[in-house]
Amino acid sequence: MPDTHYLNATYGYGIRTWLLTTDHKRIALLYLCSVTVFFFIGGVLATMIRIHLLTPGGALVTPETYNKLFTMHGVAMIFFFLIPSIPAVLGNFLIPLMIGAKDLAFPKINLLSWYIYIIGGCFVLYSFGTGGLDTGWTFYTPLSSVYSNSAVTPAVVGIFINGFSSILTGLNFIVTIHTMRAPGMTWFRLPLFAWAHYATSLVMILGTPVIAITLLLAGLERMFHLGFFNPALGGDPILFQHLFWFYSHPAVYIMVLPAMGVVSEIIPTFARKPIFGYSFIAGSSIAIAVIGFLVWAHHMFVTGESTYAALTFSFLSYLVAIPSAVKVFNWTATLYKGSISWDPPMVYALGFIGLFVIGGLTGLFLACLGLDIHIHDTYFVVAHFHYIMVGGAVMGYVGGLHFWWPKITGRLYPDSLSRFAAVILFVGFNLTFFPQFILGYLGMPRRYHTYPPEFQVLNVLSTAGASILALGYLLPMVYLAWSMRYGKVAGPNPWPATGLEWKTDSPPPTENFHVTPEVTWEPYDYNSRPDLGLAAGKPLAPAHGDD
Amino acid sequence: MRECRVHRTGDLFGQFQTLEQQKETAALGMWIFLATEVLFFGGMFLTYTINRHFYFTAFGIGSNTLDIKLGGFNTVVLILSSLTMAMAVWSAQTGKKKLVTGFLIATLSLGTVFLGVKVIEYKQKFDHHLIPGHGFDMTYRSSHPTPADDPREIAAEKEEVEKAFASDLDTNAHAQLYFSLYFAMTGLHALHMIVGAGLLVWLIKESFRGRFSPQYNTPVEIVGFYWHFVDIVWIYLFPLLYLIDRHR
Amino acid sequence: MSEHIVSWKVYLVIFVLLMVGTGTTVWAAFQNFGPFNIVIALGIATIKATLVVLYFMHARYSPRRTQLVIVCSVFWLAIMLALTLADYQTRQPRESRLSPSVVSYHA
Amino acid sequence: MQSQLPLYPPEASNFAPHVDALMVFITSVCVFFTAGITIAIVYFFFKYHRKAPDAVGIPIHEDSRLEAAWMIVPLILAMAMFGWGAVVYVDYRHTPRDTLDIYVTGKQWMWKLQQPNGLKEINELHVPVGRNIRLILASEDVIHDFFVPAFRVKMDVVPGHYNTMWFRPTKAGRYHFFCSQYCGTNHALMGGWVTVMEPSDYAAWLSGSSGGSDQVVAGEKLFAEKACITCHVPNGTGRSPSLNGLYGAQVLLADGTTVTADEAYIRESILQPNAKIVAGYQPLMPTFQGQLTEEQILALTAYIKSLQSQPVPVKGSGIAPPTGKK
Ligand code: HEA
Ligand code: HEA
Ligand code: HEC
Ligand code: CUA
Ligand SMILES: [Cu+2]
Repeated sequence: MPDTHYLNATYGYGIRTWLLTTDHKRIALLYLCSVTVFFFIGGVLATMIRIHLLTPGGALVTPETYNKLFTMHGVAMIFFFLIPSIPAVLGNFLIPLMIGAKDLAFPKINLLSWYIYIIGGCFVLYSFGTGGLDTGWTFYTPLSSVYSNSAVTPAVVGIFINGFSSILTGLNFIVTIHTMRAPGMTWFRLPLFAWAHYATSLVMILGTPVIAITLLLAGLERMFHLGFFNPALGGDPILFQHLFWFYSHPAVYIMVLPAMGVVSEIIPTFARKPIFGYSFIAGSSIAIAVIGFLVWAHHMFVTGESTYAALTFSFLSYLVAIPSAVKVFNWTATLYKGSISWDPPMVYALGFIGLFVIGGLTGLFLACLGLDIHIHDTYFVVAHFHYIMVGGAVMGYVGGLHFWWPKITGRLYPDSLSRFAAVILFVGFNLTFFPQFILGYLGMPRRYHTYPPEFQVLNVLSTAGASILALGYLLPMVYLAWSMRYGKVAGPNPWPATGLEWKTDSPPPTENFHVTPEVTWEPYDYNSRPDLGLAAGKPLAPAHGDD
Repeated sequence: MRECRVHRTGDLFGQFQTLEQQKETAALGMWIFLATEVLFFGGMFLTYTINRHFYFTAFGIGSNTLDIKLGGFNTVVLILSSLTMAMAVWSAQTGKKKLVTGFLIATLSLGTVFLGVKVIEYKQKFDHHLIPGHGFDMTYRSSHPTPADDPREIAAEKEEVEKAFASDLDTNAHAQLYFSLYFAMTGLHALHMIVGAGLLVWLIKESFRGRFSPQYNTPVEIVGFYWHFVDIVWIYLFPLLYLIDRHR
Repeated sequence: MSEHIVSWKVYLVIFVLLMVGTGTTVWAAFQNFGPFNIVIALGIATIKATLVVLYFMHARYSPRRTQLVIVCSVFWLAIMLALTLADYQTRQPRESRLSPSVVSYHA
Repeated sequence: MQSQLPLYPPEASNFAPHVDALMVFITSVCVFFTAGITIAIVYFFFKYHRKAPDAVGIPIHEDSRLEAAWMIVPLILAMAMFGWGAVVYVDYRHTPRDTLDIYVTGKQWMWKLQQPNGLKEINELHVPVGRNIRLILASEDVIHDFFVPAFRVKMDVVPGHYNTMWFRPTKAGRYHFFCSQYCGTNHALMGGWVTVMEPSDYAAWLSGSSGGSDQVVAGEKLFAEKACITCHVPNGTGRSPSLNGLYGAQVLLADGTTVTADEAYIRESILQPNAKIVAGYQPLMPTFQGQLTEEQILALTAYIKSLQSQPVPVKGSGIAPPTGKK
């Protein structure tokens, strides 16, 4: 390990040096701790949901409490865990390193956005603690603005505030990627992780303000008995849904694009060859971000929206599937003629592909007008989004943590244990959520605290899977924490990988690089990198071979 | 130099290589922030548009209670403040340090005038029971005229309100919707003005110290961007809120 | 990139144009143009806003990417408005509360 | 015959076979891709497993033909899904003419359903096999959703306006229906049973179960009570249009457009009379928003619809302006 690095340099470890730091790497760690807290809260709530659903009558809690469980689970997981997870932790840590900058463009704003996140989080926790929240994470009016008796107002305020954290993070990333690249780091030499974050940031800055204003209006409506979305006073509840989903659909790409970025880094590293179709993967990130803004009303097919609108939105939803398909195929093709190892990050990445494909493909069922009428608001939807968000995005996040853990902490974690954890996660996950597809098609509506007895078998299976899944999350938490002290020292580039972030110490110094790096190689190009100490690939086949 | 990286040398922050890079970055940051603001206000404009189409009459009578003179005056004040702000940037760019301070103070004063007038307008609405909530009463003003009111105006308003009620018994609720939007939109706008005023105070302080020069004037310029944006929002708010259905 | 300094005379001209625009808006509001009142009001507002952006905010002399940011923000706003309004406009009769008859009655 | 662990609910309406066929189609496409990708990954994984610790792969960068292929093939398949789904959807939205109309009102947390003859049921619905059934949905408070898995139909019940949906039951039996839009504490309890009966049984059931005031009679009473009758006299006055034969007719509006007078139009005419003005009339009618409950509006609507059967009076004495009905 280097003697001085960002963790111990300058100020040492004191708590004030953390709370006042403007170092993107330290801020990333602040985020790491805080999103983990929310993941834990959300996870405990999920566990209670699953235990409750063991019996048709509900095994654990009252109906009110059950409704609060899934609402708070959704809010904690979406707004306070998954949306900030990869961007604010890994993105924050890595983007300046990857592009060869000393920091983000606006370090103070970066710190500010963490504080905003914490303040928003406190409001939401306050609402959880004082009466809870029972509106569903979608806050549909007039239920949320008039009828609910729970602590909606502080929750809405909290999410409103938190929105600005997301906006500022996105702003920082975009500006940084535009203006802070090291010499030689042209746009098409950017790592795909950076491209993915650029696309994510686009969604953050153009979508988040809309959810902020929407929740503000809904909150005002609740506080002052106004009528923006309340039909009793002339407002229109469907308008709320339009505004809500204008953000919340693109937001699903905030969650999954960064995970795709992680996978696009891991795959070429462990296949030791350039990623196949670099420019298509980069371009598809942008395409997803842009087209993703045009599909929001596919959540509203049965609200009575106009048939023409429904047709349009269904059509566009199918278009947005194409860039995702491009990514999946390119990742797969990258493996071809690689030199593949199965280091833990790779296992996570392959798990991501498998689960994301199932999740994404089931999105096609939902985007299908004739079919969505039947499966809308059933467990089919629940299974769809958990496949993408938990199987996809969370898997990507955990995989990314494993990939960059040596960079972040300077240490390695136990090899086979972590591979084992990945497999446990994969199996537990499928057992939890696959039965829910069947449940949904059979007609079990979501957000039900009690259900007809014929659905019990599948629910029990799902609960059983959830307990395996919980173990799968517990393991990494334990051994990653353990490794911080006892892990093997990693060295600057343990895998070895080609990115700029691996050209500096692990953990990196406060100023990231001792000398400003200059980029002279193409991304993921193992063959022109003698510095990695690998056998330069003998050109066995023509570079553009399609054999 | 190994420990501390985000130190600044003069006006240059540590994460940047050159002043030029720093300036471009700051400007881009502000522009992107303004892009988010467009969408932020946009959500409210959408709510406004749809409700206005549903309840055109009620929005009309609501709008007609606004004082077009005060609104117009404020529009002029705000545009004038945009001019002085632009001039402050120009003075900084051309190195006229005294003028910078002067123009900044002028901008701040005009902004304060705007907010003052807004307070007067809000006060009027309060007196006329036009604050959304339980006491909201669209007929209040025409049925409780004060000696200060122009009787012809009151009569006209009364007729108009009665006509609206005859066609839509829920006029009160729908006019309240107008005022909810009025207060939400102008309130949010005013909040932006207050933030802008705070930024101006800081700029004035700095400019008294002679900080701004042709080489270094980024803060003036990007606060200027923000100020102009707030002006643009008002350029839309004025016709949308004050000028519905004025002809009749 | 050498910075472009806009002359104070340009600022004055723009200011005058903005004032004229404001006057026209108020004047037009008192005329009966039927459904075009709103079009005129928003049209003038848009011209005014464009002037402010181009000159007061120097967008005309800014780097391309700044202009891209502006275009994007307006474009995204347009997406939001257009697709949502499209739903309202094409609803089945029951939901066409937005129908032009509401407007034309007042015209 | 459903096995112990069924994969799909009973198919009991005209839509069910179409939806299930669609499901099979999309599932097969998706299984194909999932399997293909999985097999490719597993195969590559073992075939190209790292041979030596310092071995690197063979650089292959890009192939535009391949990229094009795997954009176009999924696109075609996706368009097939879209197209087929759209066809089914249009069927859902295109209500046939000869429907049996049932009024459904949702409120936290129960369903009130009303047969055409006024018979009221709570959380129970009886319908005959083979008839086209139309549900007219209204909510008294928050958004609900009427969902019958066995029929593959679902529609939100939104306060402030009507939604409608239709289906044709094809198999007698008793099927669950659910509220499928989260609506507060007892959302999960807001369900019941649809009983599909042979038409003769249905008729017997209808006549057998007396009780429940007649919808049309109630509407007629309201029509007088709420003073509608003062303006809307059967022959039409010069100032207000007659409502006879209104239902289903094309109404010419003051702005030159026409609308079909369906439930939603009637409802809107009562609640927002000025939204659409009948050509030749002044906007004199007051709104009744806030003065009528949803049930009363349903009753009034039923009454106005019943005026259908009466002979349409001859209009156009020369005094009355054009009626606007074509
Ligand atoms: C990270 C989150 C995430 C992501 C990425 C997605 C991605 C997609 N989602 Fe999902 N979705 C959610 C999270 C997400 N979703 C959530 C949270 C909800 C519920 C919200 C609520 O109500 O609470 C939801 C709900 C939801 C609905 C509404 C369902 C309903 O309520 O009735 C729909 C409908 O169209 C939909 C569609 C899609 C589509 C088409 C994609 C596409 O982007 C998927 C594209 C990916 C692929 C297609 C796979 C890869 C491609 C191939 C392997 C090649 C083969 C491809 C073809 C043949 C085309 N989603
Ligand atoms: C990022 C988003 C995210 C994530 C990660 C999860 C994770 C999980 N979710 Fe959730 N979920 C949502 C987002 C998410 N969910 C959303 C948006 C909804 C909709 C809400 C709404 O309808 O409004 C929802 C709804 C939802 C439902 C439907 C409720 C209903 O409609 O009635 C269910 C039911 O099974 C469920 C289950 C789970 C499970 C078992 C996990 C598991 O993956 C969680 C596993 C994690 C842990 C268990 C914590 C870590 C483990 C440990 C620290 C070990 C020690 C702990 C224990 C032993 C308990 N979720
Ligand atoms: C003050 C007189 C008045 C009263 C009372 C009145 N209406 Fe009307 N109604 C009118 C007029 C005038 C019109 C035509 C103008 C319009 O479309 O608004 C009309 C139109 C209608 C229409 C549309 C008719 C068409 O031909 O398209 C319906 C339906 C209707 N009224 C129902 C009712 C009901 C139900 C009530 C009582 C609850 C009622 N009205 C009370 C004056 C009245
Ligand atoms: Cu009613 Cu859910
Ligand atoms: Cu979506």
